Amino acid sequence: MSEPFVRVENLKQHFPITRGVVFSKQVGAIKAVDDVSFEIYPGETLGLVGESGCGKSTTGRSILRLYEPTDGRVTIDGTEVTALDDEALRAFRPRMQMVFQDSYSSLNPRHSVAKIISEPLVIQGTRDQRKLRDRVAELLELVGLEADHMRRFPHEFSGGQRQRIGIARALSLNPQFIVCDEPISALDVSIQAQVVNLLKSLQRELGLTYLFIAHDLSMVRHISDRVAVMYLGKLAEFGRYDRIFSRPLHPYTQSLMSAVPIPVPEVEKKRQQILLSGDVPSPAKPPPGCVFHTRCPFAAERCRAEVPQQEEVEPDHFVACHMVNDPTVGPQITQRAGHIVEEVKAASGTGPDRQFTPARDVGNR
Amino acid sequence: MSSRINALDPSQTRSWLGRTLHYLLRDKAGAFGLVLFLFVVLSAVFAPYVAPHSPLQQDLHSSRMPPAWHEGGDWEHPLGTDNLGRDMLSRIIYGSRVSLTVGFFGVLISMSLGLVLGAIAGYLGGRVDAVIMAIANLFLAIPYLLLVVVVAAILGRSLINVILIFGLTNAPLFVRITRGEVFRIRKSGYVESAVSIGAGRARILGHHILPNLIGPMVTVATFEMSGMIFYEAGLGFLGLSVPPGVPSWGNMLAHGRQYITFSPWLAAFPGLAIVVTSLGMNLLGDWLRDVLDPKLRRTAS
Amino acid sequence: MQRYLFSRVIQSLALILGVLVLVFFLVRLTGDPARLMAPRDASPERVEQIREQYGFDRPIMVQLTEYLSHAARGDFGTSYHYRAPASELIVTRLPATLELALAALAFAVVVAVPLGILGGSNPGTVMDTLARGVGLIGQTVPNFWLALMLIVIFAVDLGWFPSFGRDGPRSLVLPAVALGFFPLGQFVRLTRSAVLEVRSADYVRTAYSKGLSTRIIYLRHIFRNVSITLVSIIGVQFGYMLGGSIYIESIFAWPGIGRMINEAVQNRDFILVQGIAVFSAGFVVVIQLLTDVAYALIDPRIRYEE
Amino acid sequence: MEPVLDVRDLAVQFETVEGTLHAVNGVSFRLRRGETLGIVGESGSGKSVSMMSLLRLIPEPPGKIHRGRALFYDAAETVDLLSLSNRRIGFLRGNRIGYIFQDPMSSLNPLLTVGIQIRESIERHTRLSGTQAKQRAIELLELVGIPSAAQRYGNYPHQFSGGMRQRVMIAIAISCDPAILIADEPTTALDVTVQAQILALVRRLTQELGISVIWISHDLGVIASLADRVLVMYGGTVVERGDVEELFTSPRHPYTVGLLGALPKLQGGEEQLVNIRGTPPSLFSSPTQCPFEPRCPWAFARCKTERPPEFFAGTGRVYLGGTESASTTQDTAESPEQEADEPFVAHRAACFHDLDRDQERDPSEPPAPAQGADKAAEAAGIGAPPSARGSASTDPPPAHTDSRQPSRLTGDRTGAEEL
Repeated sequence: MSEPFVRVENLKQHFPITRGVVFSKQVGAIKAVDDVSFEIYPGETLGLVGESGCGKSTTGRSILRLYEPTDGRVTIDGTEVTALDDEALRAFRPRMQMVFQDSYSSLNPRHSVAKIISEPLVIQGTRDQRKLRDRVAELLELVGLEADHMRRFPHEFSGGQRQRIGIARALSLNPQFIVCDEPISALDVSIQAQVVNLLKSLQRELGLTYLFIAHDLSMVRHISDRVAVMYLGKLAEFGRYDRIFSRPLHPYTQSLMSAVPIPVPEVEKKRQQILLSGDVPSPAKPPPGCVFHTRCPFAAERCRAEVPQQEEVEPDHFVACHMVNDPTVGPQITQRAGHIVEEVKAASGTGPDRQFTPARDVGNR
Repeated sequence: MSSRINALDPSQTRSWLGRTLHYLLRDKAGAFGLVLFLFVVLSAVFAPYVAPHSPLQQDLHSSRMPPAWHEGGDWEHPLGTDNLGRDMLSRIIYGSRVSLTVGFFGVLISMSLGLVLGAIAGYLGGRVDAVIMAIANLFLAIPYLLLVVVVAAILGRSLINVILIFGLTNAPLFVRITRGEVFRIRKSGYVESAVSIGAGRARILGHHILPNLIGPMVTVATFEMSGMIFYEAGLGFLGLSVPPGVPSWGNMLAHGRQYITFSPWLAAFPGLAIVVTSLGMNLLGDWLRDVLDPKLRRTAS
Repeated sequence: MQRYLFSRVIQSLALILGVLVLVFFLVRLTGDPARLMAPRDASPERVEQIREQYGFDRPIMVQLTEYLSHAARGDFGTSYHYRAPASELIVTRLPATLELALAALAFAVVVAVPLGILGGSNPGTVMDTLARGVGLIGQTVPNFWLALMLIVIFAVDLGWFPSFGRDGPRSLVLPAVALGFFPLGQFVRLTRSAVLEVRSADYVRTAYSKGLSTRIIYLRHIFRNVSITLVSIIGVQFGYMLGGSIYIESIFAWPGIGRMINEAVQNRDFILVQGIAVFSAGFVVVIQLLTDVAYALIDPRIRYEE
Repeated sequence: MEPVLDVRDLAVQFETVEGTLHAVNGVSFRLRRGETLGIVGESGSGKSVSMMSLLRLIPEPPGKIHRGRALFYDAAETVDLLSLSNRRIGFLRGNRIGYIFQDPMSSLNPLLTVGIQIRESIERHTRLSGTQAKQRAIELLELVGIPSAAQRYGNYPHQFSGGMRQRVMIAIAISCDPAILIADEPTTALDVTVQAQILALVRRLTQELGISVIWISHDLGVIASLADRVLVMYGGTVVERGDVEELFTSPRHPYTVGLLGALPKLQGGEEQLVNIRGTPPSLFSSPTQCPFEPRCPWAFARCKTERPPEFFAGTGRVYLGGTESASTTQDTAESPEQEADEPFVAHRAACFHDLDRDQERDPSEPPAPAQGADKAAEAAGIGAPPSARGSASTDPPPAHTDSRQPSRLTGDRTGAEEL
């Protein structure tokens, strides 16, 4: 395989908790991202999945240095992003872009679509009005909108259309790497598919590399080449999507996969879900050792004391769990993985008997 | 095609200004406020053409004449005369010049100060923010009217001083509001996305933060201008505003107070002028708040 | 809760200290406090005498330290005009002002809260229009003018109430109404908008879905949440009334602090002005602290702050 | 089985500054005792509004229940929920019909302890004394799985996590042993592992207590896991209904088909997700056509001029193992009275397509103008519905041949042949 395009090493993002009356002092830290490492290869999609508060969005922002990482190293296409000074960082920004979750707030309500999409170009030095207009028109058509939409304002569009505008803006500088921060979670199901298909076809056409952040495991499976499962600021499991989905080994990944309802009633009603007990601990006071041990049925003494490291259990499949290779508990975990996958696979033989004509264009014309 | 455009916007007007006007015409109270406000402003600007007499012209033969519709009144002096026989209507029209000047420049000064300091505090945060806000909060801790009276007594009576007093004492309020808004906008998605495309500080301030400050600033400015007109009259009433010879609503009120038992109109009309001006600006301000506050409008739609 | 209270008390003390310093420099704004305090036609010798008498000729830091150390002991200097300690004068005048302010506050709350609630819970009705109208008028009528008009109508024409002086409950009515009118408008507006907001809150919908009666929903769910808004602005309004009392007490010859400020300003008695300013600010800060405590008592989210 | 709720032709409108919003447009359905009815739809489909208007929880004005009836067959009497007095509907709310809302973070009063908020419902509807009500509230907290319930009784909502708050909401909703529980997307705001906990809880509770449930969701997976029957809503109307297994395997309405195809699968292959192009409909005009027509790849002329009634579709299996008798009927079930006589769970879809498929093939019929020029080619071939396959020889072969296609579904449907 080629060299990784994006390399994240020991990334930490801690937000200080301050308290004080007149002068504030730091009394603790929210460990939103705590020692996370992974790579993304050129042209592929890494799906970063986890529940709310697990630090997945923060990871995306730290990689792009929208937050200043507390520690760690991020390298994109050979450039160490974390080492760039302000000026160099601004010059580098065109190569890494972001599509935001909330398309309503991420577009300035006072600006026309033309201004929004051309702003990156203007910042990077294009002044020729005609060139700008042509580029905006081209981008709008690329994302399935019409060129004359450029005179309108964000509030005149629906959620899915606004998300397309956000994508057009991200694309305007021909970036190679895009962080998609839950770009579809605020959209209706039928619109989600439009946006995901658009992202996929753009990736094919333009050779983009994606970090796709989501909480929807099925969507991550659908779009990703590799998957990283995050829990409480740490990576639980990481690897090629088919490896993870055919053999989820981290107990957290297992419970996540088991909890996703499958839209096939016969299967879903017979499923025996793994129910996690309790709630996610606060990231301000993460448990010692393995952060998942408070909710893990396999937790042993070691898990309470020692932080598990990523281990390669098979090629391209890493798990951070002490118990996976434990001689007694390990087989139980593997067996449970098999059971979960079997249940899910039972659904693959069935499906709706009708087919809906897939729209062939990326847009919605 | 049109079916794909969000149906929530009924106006179909594209520009921001067009939408704003559309909303103004739909709100009768706001439009009425605008009319009242324009009425006062125009009469102040064109005072020499509108006023029937000179505001300083004395006529001791017809002193303290009641309004025209009262017994002993005369349409020569529609609102009557004061104890020196000066025409009340003309003095009120000229008096609006003082009020509006104080209101306008007072707001201009305090808003400029507030914008600069508030933007610095909100954008830089940290220690600078702490110092600026500590000072602003000190000023805000002293009851406002008391502060104004004390400062006015110290500085002495002149139009410039009055403007300065309001401009300076009101600045902390603008600082606080600006800072809060800048803080909010700085955390907003569109500023974050501007950072992500490589926008520098100047661009973010100039293209994203300041334009989005206009709405709240204009709204607050309207209310504060109305407040300053109020308080200027109050200072005049205590004899602390513009020099006694200048026709101003506050001076007229202070003057009329001495004759309150026998010639109540001397105090009533300048006060009514204040009420009308203030009403217009408050209606306008309410309307502006409804239209310019994106948070409110989003929930309404 | 204790940590919250503690931090608020510390903040308040810091604020009062800051106000002391601020007022100290305000009086020296023109550069020569002695000239400021001397009568307009005073001879240069007289000004020089005042300068020495009050120690204005000493280095400013020495003056400040002395002023602060005196203030810490409750000594705000001796009034030039009354020839009595400023703090003593303030304390004698305080009851009258408190009486007036509380009466005004009571008037404002008693009229405004029911009106705001009725308006907010029946939007679009006559009641609502009335509430909005009162709210608007409260904001647009200057209290000094209102005071004069009240005197003309109710004291001069009708003769129902005395036009000046502090002489029994009847004499309190007109000043209290005049002073309370602006807060009244504010309270109506705030109550109305708070009711409007709270009644469409999700938890009120939940309360309806439980089948609770409208009366209980209003009493237990809506009012309690509306009261948070009200409590938090009473402190602000108190500060306003201390300022507003300058006019009202002067007009009605009410023997309180407000009238004393006016007199002190007219007499150029800046030692007294300085004392009153600090005292009023301290008073407002304390009221603010009390409302914050009340706020915390109503709202468990603050009480149980982690 | 007897019905517990019978909703007929419900229509709800909102007066807004922009005009009348037709939020719900003639919705009829029936809930049987002990069953769980799932309602699926996207935002703006009218699912929440129709359920809230059953308990008259929509704000009036601007909302208005325009027409319809909602017969509630309670143990003692039958009442029309929509015409009850305020006092009597107040008696039913929280007592006979419980309601759970979507956002647990804002649905509890932040200033009152959860104990009081559970108790006030009990005290309103029962004669339990103060201590008994408290006892009952603690029992309920235990029942919904809140650990150390007695201590948590005195806690405030902000001291609970989202999942725990939703448990409290459930405790409130079932506090008086209701006959019906309406759950309005109660797990949408929650994480998937917490959602699994809540789903398991509700499944257990409703079985134990024998409550009939209406469960609203936009998540087809959730509906698949809970519901016995499903209503699919779009643009304020029911576009398809049926037994859950049948509806998921043999969807008839293009919208349902599209929705199922738009979902990524945890198990499936590499197929592209189905694009339902366009955006949800504006509800400002009262529809005189099929609401899905502008987005439908199978739409033809008639879809623009007429609103399709609900036709029987699919195999016509009768719920609970009844006879397969309904399949020969091509009744449109226009009147509610007629509906009452029909087998309970006939699968129905409000779509002309299966009936008028021959018309679609008519070359003289111009393609719907909204769909552009390339649509004609598309309409000619790709995506021909399976019911058409093999029955009409003039049909071009479908572009997607799905090997998983269960053969039992083709040809079963006889209504179309009779046309």
